[in-house]
Amino acid sequence: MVKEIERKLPVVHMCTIVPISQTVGANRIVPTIAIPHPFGDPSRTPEEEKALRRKLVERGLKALQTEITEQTVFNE
Amino acid sequence: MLKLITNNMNLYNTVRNGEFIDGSSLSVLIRVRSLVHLGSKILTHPLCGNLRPNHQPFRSVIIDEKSGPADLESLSLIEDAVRVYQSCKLIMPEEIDEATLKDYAYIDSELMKESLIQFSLLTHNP
Amino acid sequence: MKLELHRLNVKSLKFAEKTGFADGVLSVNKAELLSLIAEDPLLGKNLDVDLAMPGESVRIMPVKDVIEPRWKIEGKGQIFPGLLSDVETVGEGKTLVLSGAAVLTAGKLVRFQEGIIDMSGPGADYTPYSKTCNVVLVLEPSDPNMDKHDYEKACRMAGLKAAAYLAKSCADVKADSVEVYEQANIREGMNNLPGLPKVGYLYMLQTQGLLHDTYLYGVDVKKILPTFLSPLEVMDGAIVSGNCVSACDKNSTYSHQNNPVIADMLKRHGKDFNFIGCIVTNENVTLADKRRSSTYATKLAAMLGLDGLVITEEGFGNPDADLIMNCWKAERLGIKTALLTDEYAGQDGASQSLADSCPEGDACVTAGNANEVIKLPAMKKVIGYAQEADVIAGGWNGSLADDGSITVELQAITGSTSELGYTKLGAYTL
Amino acid sequence: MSFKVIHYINQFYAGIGGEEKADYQPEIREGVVGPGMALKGAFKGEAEIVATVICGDSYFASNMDEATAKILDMMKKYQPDAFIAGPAFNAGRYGTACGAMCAAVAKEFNIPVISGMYPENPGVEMYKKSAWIIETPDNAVGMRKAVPAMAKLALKLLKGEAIGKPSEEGYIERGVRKNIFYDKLAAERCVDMFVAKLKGEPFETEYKMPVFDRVPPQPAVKDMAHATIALVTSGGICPKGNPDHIEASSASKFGEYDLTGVMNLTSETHCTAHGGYDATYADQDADRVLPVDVLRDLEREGVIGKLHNKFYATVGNGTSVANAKKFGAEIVNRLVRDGVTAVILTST
Repeated sequence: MVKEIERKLPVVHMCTIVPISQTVGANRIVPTIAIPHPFGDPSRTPEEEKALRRKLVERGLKALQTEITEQTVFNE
Repeated sequence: MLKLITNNMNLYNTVRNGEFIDGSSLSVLIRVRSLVHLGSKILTHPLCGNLRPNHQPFRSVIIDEKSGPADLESLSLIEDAVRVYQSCKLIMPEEIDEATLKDYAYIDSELMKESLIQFSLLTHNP
Repeated sequence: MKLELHRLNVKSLKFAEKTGFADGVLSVNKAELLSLIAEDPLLGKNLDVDLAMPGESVRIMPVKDVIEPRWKIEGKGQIFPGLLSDVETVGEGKTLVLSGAAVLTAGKLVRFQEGIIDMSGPGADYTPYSKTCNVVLVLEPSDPNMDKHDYEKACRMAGLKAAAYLAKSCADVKADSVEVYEQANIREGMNNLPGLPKVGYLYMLQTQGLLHDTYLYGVDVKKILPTFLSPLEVMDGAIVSGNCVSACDKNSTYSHQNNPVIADMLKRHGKDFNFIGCIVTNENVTLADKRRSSTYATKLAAMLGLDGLVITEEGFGNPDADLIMNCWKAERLGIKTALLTDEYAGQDGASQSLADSCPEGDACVTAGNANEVIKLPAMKKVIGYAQEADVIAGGWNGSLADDGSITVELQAITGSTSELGYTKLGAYTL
Repeated sequence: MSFKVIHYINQFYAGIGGEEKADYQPEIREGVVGPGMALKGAFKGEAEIVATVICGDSYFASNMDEATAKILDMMKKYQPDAFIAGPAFNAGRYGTACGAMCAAVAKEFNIPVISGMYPENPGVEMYKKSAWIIETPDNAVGMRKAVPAMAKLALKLLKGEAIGKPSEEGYIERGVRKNIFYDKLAAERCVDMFVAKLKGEPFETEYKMPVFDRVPPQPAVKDMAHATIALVTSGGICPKGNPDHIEASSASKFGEYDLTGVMNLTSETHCTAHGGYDATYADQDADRVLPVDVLRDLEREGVIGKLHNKFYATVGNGTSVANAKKFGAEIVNRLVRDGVTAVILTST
């Protein structure tokens, strides 16, 4: 799916299992927290959780604003 | 923490730390998958035994239960195992007679025994 | 190392007063053979020996193992070392082979895991053992509640004893043909044939636990680290099956003794490559074991400086993981691989064939889809227990029809998708 | 006696009309209609078209279950030995109808079913496992080549002859494994392949392991403050109750959902349809999979121009590569149409 989107629009793939994303051919990849809750952590307070989520989304936006030539994983 | 996830009551009764799943082999695999998604590692192959899923009503998997990032190898193994099981739904037998069921439970216990000993999970012989 | 195989070509079987061989006929003294196997206190009273010839309307089931009768007539050690004889190294001297004959062990064990052999009809095309003259041992335990390992061992030993007994009884007959095999030691082997790639055979054996085991010199292969072996040792029965797994792709002892990959590699040794030897490895249950064995086996190959490996799998499911690990680990060490496996693509052929894969596995031969369904018409005679069709792997409730026909997956037919490549079956994508 | 074949065509090939007649209801006529003539010729008397089913493409698409049942019922009295649909070339709805009918007929009558399509016809991905689909060019100019190939394959199937590889017979690879006896032992074939690989000579593997291709990255977003960002997920997030009935695994569709006025996903409003992970966390708060709340904040703060007012969701679990591709292509077309700048795709 990510590849078909990338044919026409810039896309950042935000997912937990980076190697799978790499195999399916995503170019901009941001690792997330855990499979059942990629953008959250139920062990934290709702406020902490949202802050965490915001950090990840900002990282995703940064990835979209970064010129790349090959598959890149944005860890920070 | 090492733990056996199983739907084989015989085996469950012989281990130090286990979780009994009152359900099918697939339910065992799905429970293991949920735990892997949260960071647990699989220590024994979820498809052990050389039978097609429809001939394996019992499933037992030893995991190292923990939380954190998912272990890739465990993940790929468990996802593949679940996929294999789901692809075989059609030929799952509906009922199995007692004697055969006993054989199945026995084989499952046998396959796990060595590993359970290796991981010091066994309290007595199954 | 030099081994001569002295072949007697068995074309027919009969019961007679004396066990021996003449004019293509193997005569069997039933009482003597029965009393030999009945020595084992683990086996019951109702043992039987029956004969089945190619083309006969005979079905044999459930079949546990197939063994070729062999006996060492000269040289160190004796066949099936570590099990039937002492652990002396084998693979040298002269070994008598009753070519075209086989010993079959039949009987209920772990019932759903044993196979069917039809001597004629459509099922016969799928099993190599419809072409052999079969001496069938019908076995039962002395105690119905006996521990299954003990009974498995008793069945295994009965088959080996019978095979050795038959060949030994013909030891004084002059061979119809003699084949000579020579294997250089590693130092010479490495220097021989400069310019040809050095290759090996990575021989994977089913070892997932008791009743899913294979023995090397009598040692449970589960417990070994991958090790190096001469192909000639394999011919003398260094590897013995103790498997009760799906019949289609368990490697029978017979197929080890006659391993067709080894046979073909020996044939092409000196022409297409320099065949250095076999690396035996296991297929264990724990992931740590899988990682260890695949790393170790491929390390051995790299230490030997091999350029290529033929890798054969045994079984389905988690052994696919071992196969794939062996493949990519070898390839990443610069060792080219070709894989031999079989497929479980579902009855409709539409499911994924293997439980695992890697892009390095670009040279893969398959022995067919074990889930394809076949209808086996009724046979005039059944040796063993026909009602087992319903519980055999590859069968299902209702497999056995009232007219005696059986509808099963190929899985249930002994050796039908042999991953040693002992059949001509394969599969392609429609 | 020759074999009895039923032929399926749409309203256009039946000469009834074009798009304006696409709601034409199913009908069966004795004998040959339209392209059936060419088919008849290609059978050379070995098979006979006993009846032709005609159905409008739109009618079929919007009344699939009903149309299928009706057509199957109409076919019964002819007791056909084979069913041929199309060829549909690159006509999407026609191809889908041909494929769906083939699948239904195969199930109901257990007879050979054959169609003909251009490889990119969506009917191919959907039905290639259920039907034999001869590869055709993308328009009716290819009729002359397609029809004889379809007839030839149909006759082979009717006579129970062995079917060769896709390249030999001209059909689109179905992805179905079929056993075959070769001339050589598998062991010998393996050593042959091994030698070829060692020598660097060409060889053809008997089992292809999955491989993946690549797409070059798109240029970066220059002006985030004015960009429209869309959310897409394979994590199965959907309005509570899963109104589109997206499957928990092996999804056959995706959903398009409105985000107008939605500031935050809650357990009251959204859940996951995904069956591939423990749904507890996503059902409690779907922002954990699809971060709408944060994107709304960023929108308000002017970090991004705006959040696109629709999001797209499907279930990644077990979904075929073909379907995933199809969903991706369809979604991105809609996003481009709606003026979206860039996409955040979330997966579990």
